[in-house]
Amino acid sequence: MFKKVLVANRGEIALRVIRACKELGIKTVAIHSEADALGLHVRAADEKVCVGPAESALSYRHIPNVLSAAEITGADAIHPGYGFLSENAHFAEVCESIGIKFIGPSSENIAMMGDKAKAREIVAKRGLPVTPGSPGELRSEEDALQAAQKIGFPVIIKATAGGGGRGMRVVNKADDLSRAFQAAQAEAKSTFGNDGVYLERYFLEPRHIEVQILADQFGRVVHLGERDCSIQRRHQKLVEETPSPAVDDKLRREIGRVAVEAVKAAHYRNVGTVEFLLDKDRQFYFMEVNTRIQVEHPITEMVTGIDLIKEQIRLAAGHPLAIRQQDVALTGHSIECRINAEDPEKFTPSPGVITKYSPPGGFGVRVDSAMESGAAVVPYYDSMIAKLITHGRDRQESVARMKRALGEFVIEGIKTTIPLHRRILEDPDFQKGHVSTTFLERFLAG
Amino acid sequence: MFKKVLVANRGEIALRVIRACKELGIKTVAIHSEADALGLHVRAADEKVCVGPAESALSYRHIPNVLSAAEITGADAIHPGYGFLSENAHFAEVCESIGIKFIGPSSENIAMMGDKAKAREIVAKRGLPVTPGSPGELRSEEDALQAAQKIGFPVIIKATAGGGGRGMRVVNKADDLSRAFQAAQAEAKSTFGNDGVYLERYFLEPRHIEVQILADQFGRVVHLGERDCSIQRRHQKLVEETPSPAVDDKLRREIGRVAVEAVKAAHYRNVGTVEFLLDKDRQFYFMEVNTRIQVEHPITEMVTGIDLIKEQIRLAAGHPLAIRQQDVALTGHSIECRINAEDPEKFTPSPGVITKYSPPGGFGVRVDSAMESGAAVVPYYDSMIAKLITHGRDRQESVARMKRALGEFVIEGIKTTIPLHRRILEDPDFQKGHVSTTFLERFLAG
Amino acid sequence: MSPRRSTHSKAKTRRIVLPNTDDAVNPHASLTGGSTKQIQELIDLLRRNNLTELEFEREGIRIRVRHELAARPLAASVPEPLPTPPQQSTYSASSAISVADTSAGFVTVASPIVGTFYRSPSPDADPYVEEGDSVRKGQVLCVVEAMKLMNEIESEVDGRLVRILVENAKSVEYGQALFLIDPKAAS
Amino acid sequence: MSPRRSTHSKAKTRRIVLPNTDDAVNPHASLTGGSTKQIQELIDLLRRNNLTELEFEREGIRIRVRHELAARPLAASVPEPLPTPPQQSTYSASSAISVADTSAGFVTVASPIVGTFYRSPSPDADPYVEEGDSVRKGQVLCVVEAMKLMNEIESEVDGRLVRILVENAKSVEYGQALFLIDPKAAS
Repeated sequence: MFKKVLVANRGEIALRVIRACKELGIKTVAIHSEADALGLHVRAADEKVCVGPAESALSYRHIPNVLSAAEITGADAIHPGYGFLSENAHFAEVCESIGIKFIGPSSENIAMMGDKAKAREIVAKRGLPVTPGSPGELRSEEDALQAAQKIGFPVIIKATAGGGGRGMRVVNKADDLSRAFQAAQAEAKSTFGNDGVYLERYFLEPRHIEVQILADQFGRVVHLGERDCSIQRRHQKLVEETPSPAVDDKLRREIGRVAVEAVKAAHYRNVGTVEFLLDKDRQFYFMEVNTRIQVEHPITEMVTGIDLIKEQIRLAAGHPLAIRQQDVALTGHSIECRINAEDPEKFTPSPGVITKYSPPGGFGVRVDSAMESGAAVVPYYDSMIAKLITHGRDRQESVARMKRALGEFVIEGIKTTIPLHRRILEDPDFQKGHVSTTFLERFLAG
Repeated sequence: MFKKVLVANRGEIALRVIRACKELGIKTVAIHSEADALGLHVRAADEKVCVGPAESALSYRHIPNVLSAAEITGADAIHPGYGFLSENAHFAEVCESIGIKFIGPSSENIAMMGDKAKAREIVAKRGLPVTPGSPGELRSEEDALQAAQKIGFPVIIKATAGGGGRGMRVVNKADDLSRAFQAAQAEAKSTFGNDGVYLERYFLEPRHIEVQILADQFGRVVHLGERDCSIQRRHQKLVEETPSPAVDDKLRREIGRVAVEAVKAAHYRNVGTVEFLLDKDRQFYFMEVNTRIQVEHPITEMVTGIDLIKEQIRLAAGHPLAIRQQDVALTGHSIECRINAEDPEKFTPSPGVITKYSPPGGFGVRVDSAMESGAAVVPYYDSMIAKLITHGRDRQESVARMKRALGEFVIEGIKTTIPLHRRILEDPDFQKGHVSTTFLERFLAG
Repeated sequence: MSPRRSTHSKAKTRRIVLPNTDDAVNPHASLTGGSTKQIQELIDLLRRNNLTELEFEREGIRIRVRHELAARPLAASVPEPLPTPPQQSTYSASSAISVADTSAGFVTVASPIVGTFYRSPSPDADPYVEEGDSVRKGQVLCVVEAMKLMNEIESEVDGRLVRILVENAKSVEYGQALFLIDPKAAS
Repeated sequence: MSPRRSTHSKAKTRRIVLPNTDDAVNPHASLTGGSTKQIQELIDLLRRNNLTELEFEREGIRIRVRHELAARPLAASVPEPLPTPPQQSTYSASSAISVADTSAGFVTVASPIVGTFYRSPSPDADPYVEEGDSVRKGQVLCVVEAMKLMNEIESEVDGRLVRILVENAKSVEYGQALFLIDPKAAS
């Protein structure tokens, strides 16, 4: 097992990793930018290194400084969290080359899955269901038109290096294709430095269903059930739950089997998430594999009892997977609300000092956050400041518990999305579990 | 189901009950003394009534004021929490007589189990194992001597109305009996207003094992496994865990069966706890039944997923027990540390204002507390200010998690037992699970 | 008792913390070497400038001025301690808790029990007292019904009934103010 | 590296060291008398600068000024969070971050990268500089090794090297102060 892990991240996920390391008896090194010198993750770690100014490109994403921090502290592994360097194949490769373990998949895994068009190809070749779309990256507008006409409009153009809704365009008819193609390429280029795009059939009101997988280096793969992340605003998830109200045992086995086959096809290892689109006819289609720990991993932990960060560390250390598929029992139901430092109506960021922070407690309530009274929400990074997670014996109980916990959560000094979450939880469609990726748009309009 | 529940308690247990009511959609009324007007439990409730000055005899334990508060707010049930009126048969009886549901067992149940000697008799008559002792209340010193000589020294004299170590005396030889008998009687009289005492064999280094039971009014009883509460200081529990390191599946089934039979023999209903003594030879003996929800109930909730307060409310509302014994699965391991506002070495109370309160969070961590930054720990009541509970896949994980969580817990402005808990968790005997009720005494001496 | 007072670290220097609220500081308290007038000036300074803290030390010539961000306008979210706890609360089922209201010199008659407040012995009867009436010590002012029992609440002073604070048939908490009596107006 | 920083202020504060106390308030004037006018001046100073705290001590010549982040009448604008922001930080692998230390008039040379600090180009070689040496702008002061690369750190000013703040072969963080240079002593 590792002796000392450097956590190349900040905020709640850095604290999450440090907590797991402490429980495993592993020493930790926090890195931080100058803006985060007083962060809770910095104080929680055994050692800390300032790696640059506030701008993440010069600190958290600055590979030489991050690796130097690992070198001077003698860390033998780096946990990248999510975001920042977590899906950077080059970073993973450099770590491998200098003998520091990257806690995640291999750089080849990351590179392969990072090319979304390529990943679809591999999965489709295995005979698994993939959203109808272009066979690979589109080379030209003509290519795009041909593919779109073959699968039928509407279609969606996506960046091959994409994520977070950037470089995406929905196209309803052939006339609009050319402009959308160029716009998507330009956005992909400016966001990811890579103008590769591909296209897929665009589904109306689909659900976003993802399956958590664990894979060891000996080829064993298990899945830990699905997460329903349909409640999104501009492709940013806001509320996640497991099990999905739309997935029954039979569908779960089926979609789980496909997820496991997909990662086996890619010789993938460590933790990962296979994303699917579930249409109204309960057909599901592979979309992509996320090669990092997900923000919403806690809800899977709540229903399985499995600490995903610890598993991730054990797998990276070369341990064989101790969990067998038949040992995975999903107990009860769990929801997560992402609390962002944003205006709950206009979604404008709301940085500032938290004058009072009082998290909810009691049975079935979990809070993952690096905030506290007096902490500053700095404007340089992601606006998510806390994840509120509840667990109950069934969906009704975990929803009731979430409402209760949202009512208790006090964050003063800045605006947060807590009021929005309270409203979502009161929504009749949400309560019935009738949601799709278009839910929030309609909800906010109505 | 009830429409409105008055919570006749304060602090964390009042908040615990209010949380459960909220999740069930039941309105709540908080009562409070003048010292608690700003308590979190008061703010969490829908309504509040001041019932008297700081002294609990004139407020929380003042039956007319508590019942008047229920009357003027139109509450249809009262939850007594633990302590205060929770084991007061007279109070339960008055509630019954005026048509307000007492959320707990019947007044007859409380009266019967409140007489510890009587309870032992009933259980012994059913052929269940009871600590060797006097057949009932001791009428005289001669009685006591006879009984002691029959079962052999050392013996322990206990108050029939007892609890919390009051009115107890250990006697090693016949010469000391007379004085101890009188002292125990006097202490029982002054503490409980009842000088009845009985005696039992005194075991060296026993474990305190208790079994949580649920019983409906249709005669169905289930048990939810045991709790090991051996780590006590002067009969006050400090650390509890489940499952007990000393109980295997076979013993659990056996002790669970005895617990169920014991409460069946007493026609007991609602939640209750059957306390046993487990000696070094793994023989167990019935001690008493606690007719209230216990402080340490959360660890049972963590391993069963069953919300005991909700079950208690449902049972009091007359619902049949929905849980069958075969549905009760114990998952993982859970520990609770009681955080008291006390000097961690001298155990002197440490009331005052909490200048900073920052509870731990993350996976497998639960905090039940009504404290917050700026809250006052008033000197009139129990010194327990928070219960820190962890859950893990196994004992090793929940212990590691507890250590991690204790390390995160920040309470400034007063002294707490957190440093003591940290030391206990580092103890090699504790880590091996080798503890008895004498553990803490030796630990503190060593 | 003030369960939620804003707290300050224990500095070695003597601090004069002047909260910016109306019930601030007894201006007659003697201060180390300073005169009341001077402290009043400091208070005024604090008030005028809407500060939350002003520290001043003489020997070491130390001044500290604070303006807290969250200086919430008067007790909106940070409640004041207790509504003046009864200073000499003698509990009894039939005698009221009387508290000297120092601000106006009135005596407050508070309910010693939880129950329902009635101004007259029965629905048809006249009220025991009206505002403006002279009252004598021991005179019944109202009843508070609790557990089906009518508890008569008596005045503990002679004086004039200035104000009836609770409406007829409303429920009252322990310690809730029922009447204001002006003892100076005793006839 | 110090494991576990124990200090933590409740809010991120921006400290301003006032360059000349005389510009602010002359403490010697009449504070002994407790004149409120002096204090009002301090308050005005606090206001004008939108600070939240201003502390002044005479014996130790100490001035403490606090500006808390959320102190916002200017809440709309984005807060400035950096504790000690390099005022002219031009990031580059081989040029130092220089910060004017106004308290003493020295320039601080800080590490622009994370790595290991070496005073000489190789173990056998002489140190680049010693305390007391005159240095010129562009002169190499040390190397910081990172990723097996030696990064030469140059002085950005002419002056005299007053103090070497890090021991040879110790690791340094981004922004860590390495040298103090007195630019006034430029030869």
